[in-house]
Amino acid sequence: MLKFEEICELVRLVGSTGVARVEIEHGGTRIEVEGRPQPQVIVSPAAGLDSAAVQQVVLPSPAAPDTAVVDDEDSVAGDHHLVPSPIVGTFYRASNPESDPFVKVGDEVRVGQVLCIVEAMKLMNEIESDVDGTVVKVHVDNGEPVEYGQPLFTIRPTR
Amino acid sequence: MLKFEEICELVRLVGSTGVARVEIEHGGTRIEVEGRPQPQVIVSPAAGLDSAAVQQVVLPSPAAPDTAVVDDEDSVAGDHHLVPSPIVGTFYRASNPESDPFVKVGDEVRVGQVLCIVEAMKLMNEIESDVDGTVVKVHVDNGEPVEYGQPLFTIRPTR
Amino acid sequence: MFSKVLIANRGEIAVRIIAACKELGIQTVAVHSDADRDCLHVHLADQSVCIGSPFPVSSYLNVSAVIAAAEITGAEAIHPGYGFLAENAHFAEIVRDCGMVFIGPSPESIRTMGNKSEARRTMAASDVPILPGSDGPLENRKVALALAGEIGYPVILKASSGGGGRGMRLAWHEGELVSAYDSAAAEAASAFGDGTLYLEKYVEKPRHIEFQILADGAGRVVHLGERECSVQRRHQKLIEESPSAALGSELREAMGRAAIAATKAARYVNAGTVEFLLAEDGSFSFMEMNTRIQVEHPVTEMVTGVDLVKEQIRIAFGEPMSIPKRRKIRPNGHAFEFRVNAEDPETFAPSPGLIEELTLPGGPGVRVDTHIYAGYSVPPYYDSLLAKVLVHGADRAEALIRSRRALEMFRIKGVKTSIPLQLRILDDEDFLAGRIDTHFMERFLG
Amino acid sequence: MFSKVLIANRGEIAVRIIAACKELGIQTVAVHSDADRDCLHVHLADQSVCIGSPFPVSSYLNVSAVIAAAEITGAEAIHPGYGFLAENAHFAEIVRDCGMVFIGPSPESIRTMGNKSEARRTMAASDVPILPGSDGPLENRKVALALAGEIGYPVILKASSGGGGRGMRLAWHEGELVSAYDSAAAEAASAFGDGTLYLEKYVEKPRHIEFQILADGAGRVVHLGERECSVQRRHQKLIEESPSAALGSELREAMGRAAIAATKAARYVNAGTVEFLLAEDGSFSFMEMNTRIQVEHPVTEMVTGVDLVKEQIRIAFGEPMSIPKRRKIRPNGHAFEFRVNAEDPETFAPSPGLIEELTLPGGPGVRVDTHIYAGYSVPPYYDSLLAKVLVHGADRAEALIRSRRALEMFRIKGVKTSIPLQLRILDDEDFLAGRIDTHFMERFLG
Repeated sequence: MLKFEEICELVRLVGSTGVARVEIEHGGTRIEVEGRPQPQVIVSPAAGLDSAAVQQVVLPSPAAPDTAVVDDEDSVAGDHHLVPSPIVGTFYRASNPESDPFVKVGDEVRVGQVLCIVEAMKLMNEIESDVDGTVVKVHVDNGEPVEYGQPLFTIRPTR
Repeated sequence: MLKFEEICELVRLVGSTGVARVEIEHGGTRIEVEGRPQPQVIVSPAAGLDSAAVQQVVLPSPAAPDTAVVDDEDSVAGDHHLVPSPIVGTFYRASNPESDPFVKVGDEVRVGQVLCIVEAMKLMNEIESDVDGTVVKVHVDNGEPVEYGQPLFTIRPTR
Repeated sequence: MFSKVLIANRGEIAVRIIAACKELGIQTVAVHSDADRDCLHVHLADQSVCIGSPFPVSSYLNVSAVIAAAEITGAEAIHPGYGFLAENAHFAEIVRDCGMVFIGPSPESIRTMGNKSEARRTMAASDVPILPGSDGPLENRKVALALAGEIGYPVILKASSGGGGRGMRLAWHEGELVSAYDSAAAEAASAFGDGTLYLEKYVEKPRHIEFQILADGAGRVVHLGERECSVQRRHQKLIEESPSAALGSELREAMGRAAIAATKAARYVNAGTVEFLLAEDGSFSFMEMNTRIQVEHPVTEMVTGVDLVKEQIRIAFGEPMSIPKRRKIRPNGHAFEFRVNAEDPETFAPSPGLIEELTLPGGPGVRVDTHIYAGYSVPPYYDSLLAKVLVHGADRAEALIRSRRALEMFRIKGVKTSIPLQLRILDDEDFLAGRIDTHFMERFLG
Repeated sequence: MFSKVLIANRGEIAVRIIAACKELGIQTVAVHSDADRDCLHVHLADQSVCIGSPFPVSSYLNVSAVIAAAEITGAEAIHPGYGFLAENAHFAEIVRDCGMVFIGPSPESIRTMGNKSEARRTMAASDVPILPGSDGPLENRKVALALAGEIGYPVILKASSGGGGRGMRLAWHEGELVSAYDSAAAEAASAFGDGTLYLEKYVEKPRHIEFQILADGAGRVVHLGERECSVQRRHQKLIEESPSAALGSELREAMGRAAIAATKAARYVNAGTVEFLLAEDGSFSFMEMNTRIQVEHPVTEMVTGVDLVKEQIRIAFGEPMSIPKRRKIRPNGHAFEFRVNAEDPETFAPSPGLIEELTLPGGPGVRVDTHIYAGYSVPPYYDSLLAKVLVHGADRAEALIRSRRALEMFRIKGVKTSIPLQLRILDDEDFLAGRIDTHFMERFLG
């Protein structure tokens, strides 16, 4: 029967070709690999569209590492709001080591309230909330470096 | 039983041709590959699209050249039989320039009957029919070079 | 040696710098915009930091984001590549002020050479031949007219802080100069925030010849021969080669001496390029100095065997250049560079998009520097350079033949490229004979 | 020059030969099996002919199909590459009989050098040093025992028509030789259809050093220096380099003279390789001559600048080699070749499959010869060579550092490759110091 690597290869193949299902039965062994329903894709190309562009939509390529997929479950839940870092720097939860954090999980925050500081080039940049709501998660530890766009807080907005 | 590479090729073929289902059963082995209905793609022109997001959906795998798609309509019709050239060489319809062709369109042929000659290295190789039937097409002109596997004749087999 | 270097760039030059760092045992930090997460330099570097949105001003031109990225990753030095922040003296200064090393010349050298009229004055004071013209910025139109009358028409007005043709005007007689002056000043003011102009004698059919120089902290300055860059369209180079068909050994030596003198006059340390205009009569004059590594640097690497980016890093670290003192650098064979741009070869319209298929040429004498791969999407935000095809041959004839076959073996689907245009240039009799000047492309396309 | 050449091969060498033909202005015909329709050589050639089913015996080894393909396309010459029909004297003869040119030596030279014991005899008669051993095929076991007693143990039995280790037996004393003789003869008979054996003194820690030679129809024979090929596993070379760390200029000259003598003794014309065993004491002896272009030929191209495949074609056409008569060929710098195979780096199991992603290294001193691309499926029918990574540096130290970064920048997904193994070898102290012999890999893997 198939070797493990071959089964893996099969799984990859099904994942990448958009095939719906593969079933192999041989000498008492049965292997079934089922693809995932294709999402309906809406693509808005910036420029003139041609048939090649339509074709592009069909297959996820093995070449496309899915780094753009948001890997944090909080961000996909509809009623959660993510505060990303607008700059590169070092994340601080308080204005100085002796102070309390600006906010902690469970705190109510209002638009414009300072959530944290991101230091870059010795400048302390205060990051403010852009919604009213409750802090449900702090994504970064105090003193850690953050990238542009990196999630800092998850806030559940007030309805 | 098919070899693993052959199964993979099958999966790719199903994925790339849009065929709905292939099932092979032979000596206790069963292989089933199911394609999927082509996704509906809605494309609407608008600017400002996040390019990373497009990338996920995009990509026709450069990996799937569709050479395996049969490009000759005669060969797909169920009741037509294709006689390919078993060797590389030059195609001759008659045994010498003065003679009549071995066969012409409309002729009835029987298994083992000589259809043509393919000359390679000064050797005249007689190509025989492997079915009983009627010649419906001659694919190559007299004196033309032919490749291995190139279609020579289409024969409609006798029922 | 540095233990970690941040590369403040993207594309093929970021990949090229990573290669040099790897050979020197240096850890690398890539920075990238939101649009460049899948760029090869991000995959190849040891660390990466997203520094901003796709627009260059928010990411690759964002000084504080780049500095912050270096700080949070503990990089000791920053290599700016070319373009973006490479010739920004202010950035070089901040890097230094933050206790890091800028891999390039000093902010002072960048500033001196960045101001074209100041550069002219510095060169004149060091006996580097310059075109007849103004000693510094022109005070007004009247001064310009008097000077033009003295040196004779045609003359050309250029922006003191300029580049890329903006603020530039050609005048064949006094009437044209009168009308050109104000519009040039206005264009310069709006493009560079500096409306001052300088004036030079106009050379009619010049070649663009540049000399690669290396200068280290120990005061040693060498040149590594010339690059012929006359094949350009709207000041964008398309094909470069070394050596130039126009230079005999005497002229090469004279120009090389001038390049070294120019470098010394600017108290320049690191790799740099001195550009000259070479007139039909064999006279040459200083045009400007590029204070960075250039796109076409591999042409020189192909004929000298010197790894220029490694030399840049060594020199920035304070080491002497690695070229043996007694070694006379002589070009070995002949090299061409073809810039493969994502653009329509007829209309020159940019052609971003998905690279669906790609095979690169290999075989003897061929080097390809690139960041693209099958499955990569060329974003519309940045310049259109996809790859540089470098070709080396025993002589110009072999290099030309090899160039053709290398470009023919470069297979790409999904975007249009400049390759068909370059293949047509390789059929041009004047190009094949080396009869080129900076107007070659106008004639060729005309 | 020929106007059209058929390439009777596939993979990277077919692509390499197409490059050479393009540079010589020759039209190319690719042949391919049913499984290779999407191979790069098919895309790059001017014409292509499908010659049979995926199994080599029906396609690439199918003499009449190859000849017929040449006939129907009007090719004037056939380049066999390496492997397949490259050292088949019968094929070379048929090509000649059909009025075409075989790009390689004469059938007679192939035959002489293909029969290993006859080659030994030819060399001995021309004062090329050979190992003590039999003058030709051994008549029987008794003769073998007598001879071994004379020259001293250890001795090695080899198949007259052999290669690749089959029919080969090592004997450390008389008892072993007695038992080895019959099994070696049987293995040789079944593998090569020729059960005759010859016997040689066994060298314990030899290096495999080979000399590249070129010989033209005008009687000129030159050598282009050596390649060190000791890093091999089961007679499969993994890494080659030039120059060898073991050769001083005196030894190089002596071995080069012997290689030229061997070539002349075989009345050999075209490119070829003379293989020597180099013992620890610096003595060397002729092992065999490869009558074809070799996989590792680019190593020599990197250090000499000579395009060996173009020379092959020129010589086959009847032109003299293009190397200037007075030019002394001296290696410039140092080069390595890494054979990137589709195989598990631990178990060496073949790893065919779809190449999902691919980026190749560029930058200074790196050349990649390959036929693969993202989207290509490596078929299971042929050898596992995916690509050759060639690296050049000013000296061995730079070439070693550059090798590491080139292999690190070679990114491939979908198949396993030998790169992780080669990166580990680049960490080995003995390898780094050049202390290698043909048992290196056994020790390394042991």
